[in-house]
Amino acid sequence: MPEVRYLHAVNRALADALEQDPTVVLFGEDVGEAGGSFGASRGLRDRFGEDRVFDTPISEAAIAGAAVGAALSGLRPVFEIMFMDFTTLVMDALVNQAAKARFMFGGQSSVPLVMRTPHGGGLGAGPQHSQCLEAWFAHIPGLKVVCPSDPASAYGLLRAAIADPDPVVVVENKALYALKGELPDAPQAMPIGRALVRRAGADVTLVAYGAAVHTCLAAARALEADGISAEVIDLLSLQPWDEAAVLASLARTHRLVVVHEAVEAFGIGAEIAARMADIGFDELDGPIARVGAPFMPVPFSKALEGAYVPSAATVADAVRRVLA
Amino acid sequence: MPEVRYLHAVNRALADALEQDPTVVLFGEDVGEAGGSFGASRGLRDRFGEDRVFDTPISEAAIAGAAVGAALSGLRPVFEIMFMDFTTLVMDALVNQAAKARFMFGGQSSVPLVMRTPHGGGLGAGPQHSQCLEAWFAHIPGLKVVCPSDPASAYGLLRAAIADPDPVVVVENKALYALKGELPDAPQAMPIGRALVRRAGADVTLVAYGAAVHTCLAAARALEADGISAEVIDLLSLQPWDEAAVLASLARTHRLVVVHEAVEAFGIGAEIAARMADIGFDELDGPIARVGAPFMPVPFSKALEGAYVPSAATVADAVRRVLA
Amino acid sequence: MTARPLQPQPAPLPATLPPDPAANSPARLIALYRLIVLIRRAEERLITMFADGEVPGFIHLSIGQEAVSAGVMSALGPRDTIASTHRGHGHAIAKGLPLDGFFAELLARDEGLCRGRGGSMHVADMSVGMLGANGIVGAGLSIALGSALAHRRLGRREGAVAFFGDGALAEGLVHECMNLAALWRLPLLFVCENNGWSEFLPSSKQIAFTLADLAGAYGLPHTLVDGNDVAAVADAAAEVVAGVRGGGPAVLECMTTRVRGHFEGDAQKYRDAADLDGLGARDPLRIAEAQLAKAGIAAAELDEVRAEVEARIEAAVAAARAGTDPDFAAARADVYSPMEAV
Amino acid sequence: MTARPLQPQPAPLPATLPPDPAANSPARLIALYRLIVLIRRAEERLITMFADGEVPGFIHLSIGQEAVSAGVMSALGPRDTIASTHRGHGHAIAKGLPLDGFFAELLARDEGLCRGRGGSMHVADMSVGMLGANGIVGAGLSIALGSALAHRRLGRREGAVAFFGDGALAEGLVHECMNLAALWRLPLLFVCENNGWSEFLPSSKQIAFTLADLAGAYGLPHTLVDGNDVAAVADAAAEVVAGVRGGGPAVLECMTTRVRGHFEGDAQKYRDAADLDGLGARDPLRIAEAQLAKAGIAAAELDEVRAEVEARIEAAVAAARAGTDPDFAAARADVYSPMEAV
Ligand SMILES: Cc1ncc(C[n+]2csc(CCOP(=O)(O)OP(=O)(O)O)c2C)c(N)n1
Ligand SMILES: Cc1ncc(C[n+]2csc(CCOP(=O)(O)OP(=O)(O)O)c2C)c(N)n1
Ligand SMILES: [Mg+2]
Ligand SMILES: [Mg+2]
Repeated sequence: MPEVRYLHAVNRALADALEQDPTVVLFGEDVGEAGGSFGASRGLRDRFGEDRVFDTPISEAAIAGAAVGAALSGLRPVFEIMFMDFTTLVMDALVNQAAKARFMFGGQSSVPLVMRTPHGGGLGAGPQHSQCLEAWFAHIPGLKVVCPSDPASAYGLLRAAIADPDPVVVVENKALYALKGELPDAPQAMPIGRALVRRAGADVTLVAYGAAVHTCLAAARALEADGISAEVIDLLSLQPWDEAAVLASLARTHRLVVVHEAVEAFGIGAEIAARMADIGFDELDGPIARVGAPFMPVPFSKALEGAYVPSAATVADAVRRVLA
Repeated sequence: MPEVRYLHAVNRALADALEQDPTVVLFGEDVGEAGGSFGASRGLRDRFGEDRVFDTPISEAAIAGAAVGAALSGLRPVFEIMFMDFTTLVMDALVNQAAKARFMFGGQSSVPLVMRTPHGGGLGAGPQHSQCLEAWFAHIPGLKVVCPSDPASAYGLLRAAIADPDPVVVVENKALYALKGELPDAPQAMPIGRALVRRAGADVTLVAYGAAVHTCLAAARALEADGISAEVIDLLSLQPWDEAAVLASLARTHRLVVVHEAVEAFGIGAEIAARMADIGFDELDGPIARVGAPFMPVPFSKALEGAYVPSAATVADAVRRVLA
Repeated sequence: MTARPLQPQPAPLPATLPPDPAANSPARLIALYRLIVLIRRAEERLITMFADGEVPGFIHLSIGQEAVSAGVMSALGPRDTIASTHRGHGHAIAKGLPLDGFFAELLARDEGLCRGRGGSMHVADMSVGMLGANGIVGAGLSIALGSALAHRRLGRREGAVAFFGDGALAEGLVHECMNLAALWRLPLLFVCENNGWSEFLPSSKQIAFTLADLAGAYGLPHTLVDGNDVAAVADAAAEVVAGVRGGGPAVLECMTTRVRGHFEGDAQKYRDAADLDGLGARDPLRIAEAQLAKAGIAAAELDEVRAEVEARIEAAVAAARAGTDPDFAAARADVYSPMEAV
Repeated sequence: MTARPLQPQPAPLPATLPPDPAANSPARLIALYRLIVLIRRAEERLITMFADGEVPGFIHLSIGQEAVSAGVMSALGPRDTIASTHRGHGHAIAKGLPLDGFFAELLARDEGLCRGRGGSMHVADMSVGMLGANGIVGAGLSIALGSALAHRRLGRREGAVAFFGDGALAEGLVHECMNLAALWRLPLLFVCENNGWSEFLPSSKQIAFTLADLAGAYGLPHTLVDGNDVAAVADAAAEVVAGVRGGGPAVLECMTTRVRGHFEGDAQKYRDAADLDGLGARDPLRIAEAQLAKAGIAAAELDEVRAEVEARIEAAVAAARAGTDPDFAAARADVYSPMEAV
């Protein structure tokens, strides 16, 4: 299987969706002519034309609101919000309109839109260009949220998101854009809501998503040297998330650590941990640990940011603590 | 002590703050002449003048952004967002500006602003006028979040919020506005971050905030008939929240149920439960249950809404389950 | 993976108004009159039912503003789309959604257009291109913008209409949407119902510009019309809608009157008596009746219209009352579309 | 409970420019020239340091736009407040914040104005009324609006200035803030730096209106000035700022040129050679130098200015380089103010 970069897989998914479904349109700031600020839509305007792939002014609220209206009127809009930090400007369209339309109109219509947006730190981009805000969206009934961790899932989940009849937020960790991985020649959509065991293990379950999956894999390798066998579960979907897969793993390992780059407090991990402290309680042989960013804005300085983003060492420490 | 309504306590807190601190200003849609959509600022424009208490156009983003600039320039702005559902429009000002300014400017300046906003259902107000979105704000480093449950805390926490040097979101459950309770003649601010034991009990700890505190008290009374003694903790502050108080109670009862009106999934309760599944694990004799709204928008019909908002019966059932 | 475009279906029923190219013909005038009477009487029915505690939640009535809904919608077909506001009963009825489903929704019945989940502020009917009332001031503008974009991209000749109030003019979305509509030359009509009020405050205390000037800045043609004269609104709408379909966005500002409170139950103590008293002369029904009389329509014919309207409303109310409560499990299961194989 | 108003302190240093009522005196021209040279050389220094990997993160340079910063700030005092943008180095330096702290911040040092936590996009100095660069396009407008409100309410005679680009004109906040400023007659100056670009696209592809027309809709006086002619900007600013302090908000649009890429590292392949080549003639330094020559200022005097600037910059760079990494625990502890008894 050929190796491609994460960003290329995103690009390919967009291209394939545009190719196969004439109602798909792609828009956002510098998405057309420039091919996207990170290059996700490179070449697509030239290939599919300005009617299907186009630039917008800096009007995030209207972009997202227009996606809702377009989705209600026969298109499948895919729009990009350049940094997840800027989703602060689209909350009304996403939360009060897109998420609720199907329910509050009595099931008359779905809202098949996709918002793609990159999150995450590590690039020295500072407090307003690095946040991981996916927990906001996961809290909203009517939205789906996915967060791919490698090229194959970047492709598969984006295709699934675009095909999905309901609004889906696709969160991509920008530090992963250059990551290489296999992508089949004829890649397929991946089901939303299903997790993958990225590494089997017997002593502890590490649950993560996005870039933190790689942190967990590194931690698992380090722990192996200590004779600790860690299972790594990649959630891939955050809303809905694969409760059964996490529970099944917990039933094997009896220890749980949940890891993400987002701020720990009130983050995605809180729900995973809380749920397992309920339905998985009888399986637990130790406390549930969470590893996330500390409760502070993402700092600019590399020295600070390096200590800010959860590391394999922190994950390993947490594992040792819950096994103690 | 005289009995007053919750709404009156809010009004009194605003009046006292305006009286005692000349830098406090109050604004929002229909906050001035009309005295607020729910009446929270009734009489204040006449008493303190249009320079201190004033109306704004329907420009939520600018209102919140102006509060940030005003707070950075010597005022203590208190603004009202008429329904918490409309806070979708102020996220950038709150999250990217107010919350981060102190940190990202190296501690040069705090941002002493207060956003008051009512949440909650039960009034048939439908999917866009009933949401409880406090978990969003609690996830953001730099913000504080409080949610008073009765007139005394409505007064005390609002005074504390206005006096606080950092941005505070004050969430009021609109179904409580008519609730009566005692307020001393010379009421005081209540410390942010401290919970109160509203009812002592031995068998199970119920943690709640806002309107759900009353649901828990009702459930506790019902459980008493079954010989179950429930302790009810009123969080009052959600960010920071009183971890020590919850842990201390858990150490007495060894069972935990977390209750709120917000959607259960990824709600405030997830953090409480997750934290206790970690630091309180050794105290737990049973699973941690959460009771919150189901994963759906707030429905309009009373028949649906009645089943939507968590009830004392649901709480009691959850208690029986964790005690089983 | 199959593409499953969700296109509003053509309405099964004829549009509310007979196509009538002869402007201001008596038949057209009667049809318009029928529509404003229908809206008026439907809302008056709601007033009594609300007072009786039969209508839950908040309702915002458009009494005094009916001519805007009737007039604008007379220029639209069932596949043209509209995005409405919190004060959307008139838009909904004029766009031709079934009265039964409308009343059933307001009474929170399972038979309601939204199965009792949305109520007054969320009435919608995709089958007639009514993309929903909206509880968020201004939100409809961007929804209509997106709908216009879809019309254009899917090669449809239809247009989209965004309704909004004068108070909504303060929202940033107005600016973003007007710029985008102008930039992309979308088939989008902005209809401002200028009733002078934004909740409890005159909008003049909130808006420092005229819509004419603002529209002018984007190069959007702006038409000002007496929003209480249904024939005038219909004429203006016919003209601007034709232009919009041709590809040029436009603004139609309708000067109108809010007769009732901001919501039912609002006693309007903030409004002076003279203002309220003056509304009678501006009543869209009175204005239309005078025109009909002038056009030689017999009073008996209008009596017939009113009787017919009355009967329709009573039937709808009766049906709504006979409706059932929505089922919680069904609602709970309908947050997302049924899962399909990807 | 004690009131603890957080007022920007008066600057300990004199403002960057000597008060000089005699417009276009040689001394004033030299002072303005010194400032644009300072901004230019500081940013040129950053270019090389960035290329060497010494400056982390993203930096957006204002080379070609220095005259806007210098000219506008020449009309302000240290207690006037400004809200800046992602392209804010010029604003910051012209507002008079210490060069050492500036460079230290860009190098992510604990000695930086923001203790290395913010970087280029968040440079701020409350002590000189610089309320922060901003990573969110448009956000500064509402911050300046609020600051103007505070000036007014606290009885100060100062004004506030919001800087923003032509691309930012598409944000809804522009509309909300202009309406509010006009409505409340706030001492607020809107300064648009129109460099023709919004990232990688000409803003003409994004903006369907002129700022003159938009400002006109709100009744805000609009002044258009050559933003590359520092004396012209200074003159225009002096006039409009006086009006703003008197209580009337206003708009100053500065036509200017973005010479470098959107951010450092952007090769500007989307820009044609002629466009880039044409920039030389529009260089604010060249324009100022011609004016200085015409005013009879000897070349040697300008050499001196440049040498002085060079020395200041080298000192600041050296100090920044000698700085220390910020401490994580200190940063972590500084998310909230120290707790005080309530
Ligand atoms: C975003 C938002 N802000 C505030 C409100 C509360 N609100 C409902 S209607 C209204 C006034 C709207 O005035 P206008 O647009 O003129 O419409 P009218 O009520 O006059 O029909 C306000 C402030 C809301 N629903 N949504
Ligand atoms: C809300 C928001 N949207 C998008 C961006 C990304 N972005 C940064 S600068 C910029 C272009 C701004 O153009 P303009 O306002 O003209 O300023 P200039 O870069 O030309 O100085 C964009 C789109 C952002 N930082 N914030
Ligand atoms: Mg109005
Ligand atoms: Mg620009």
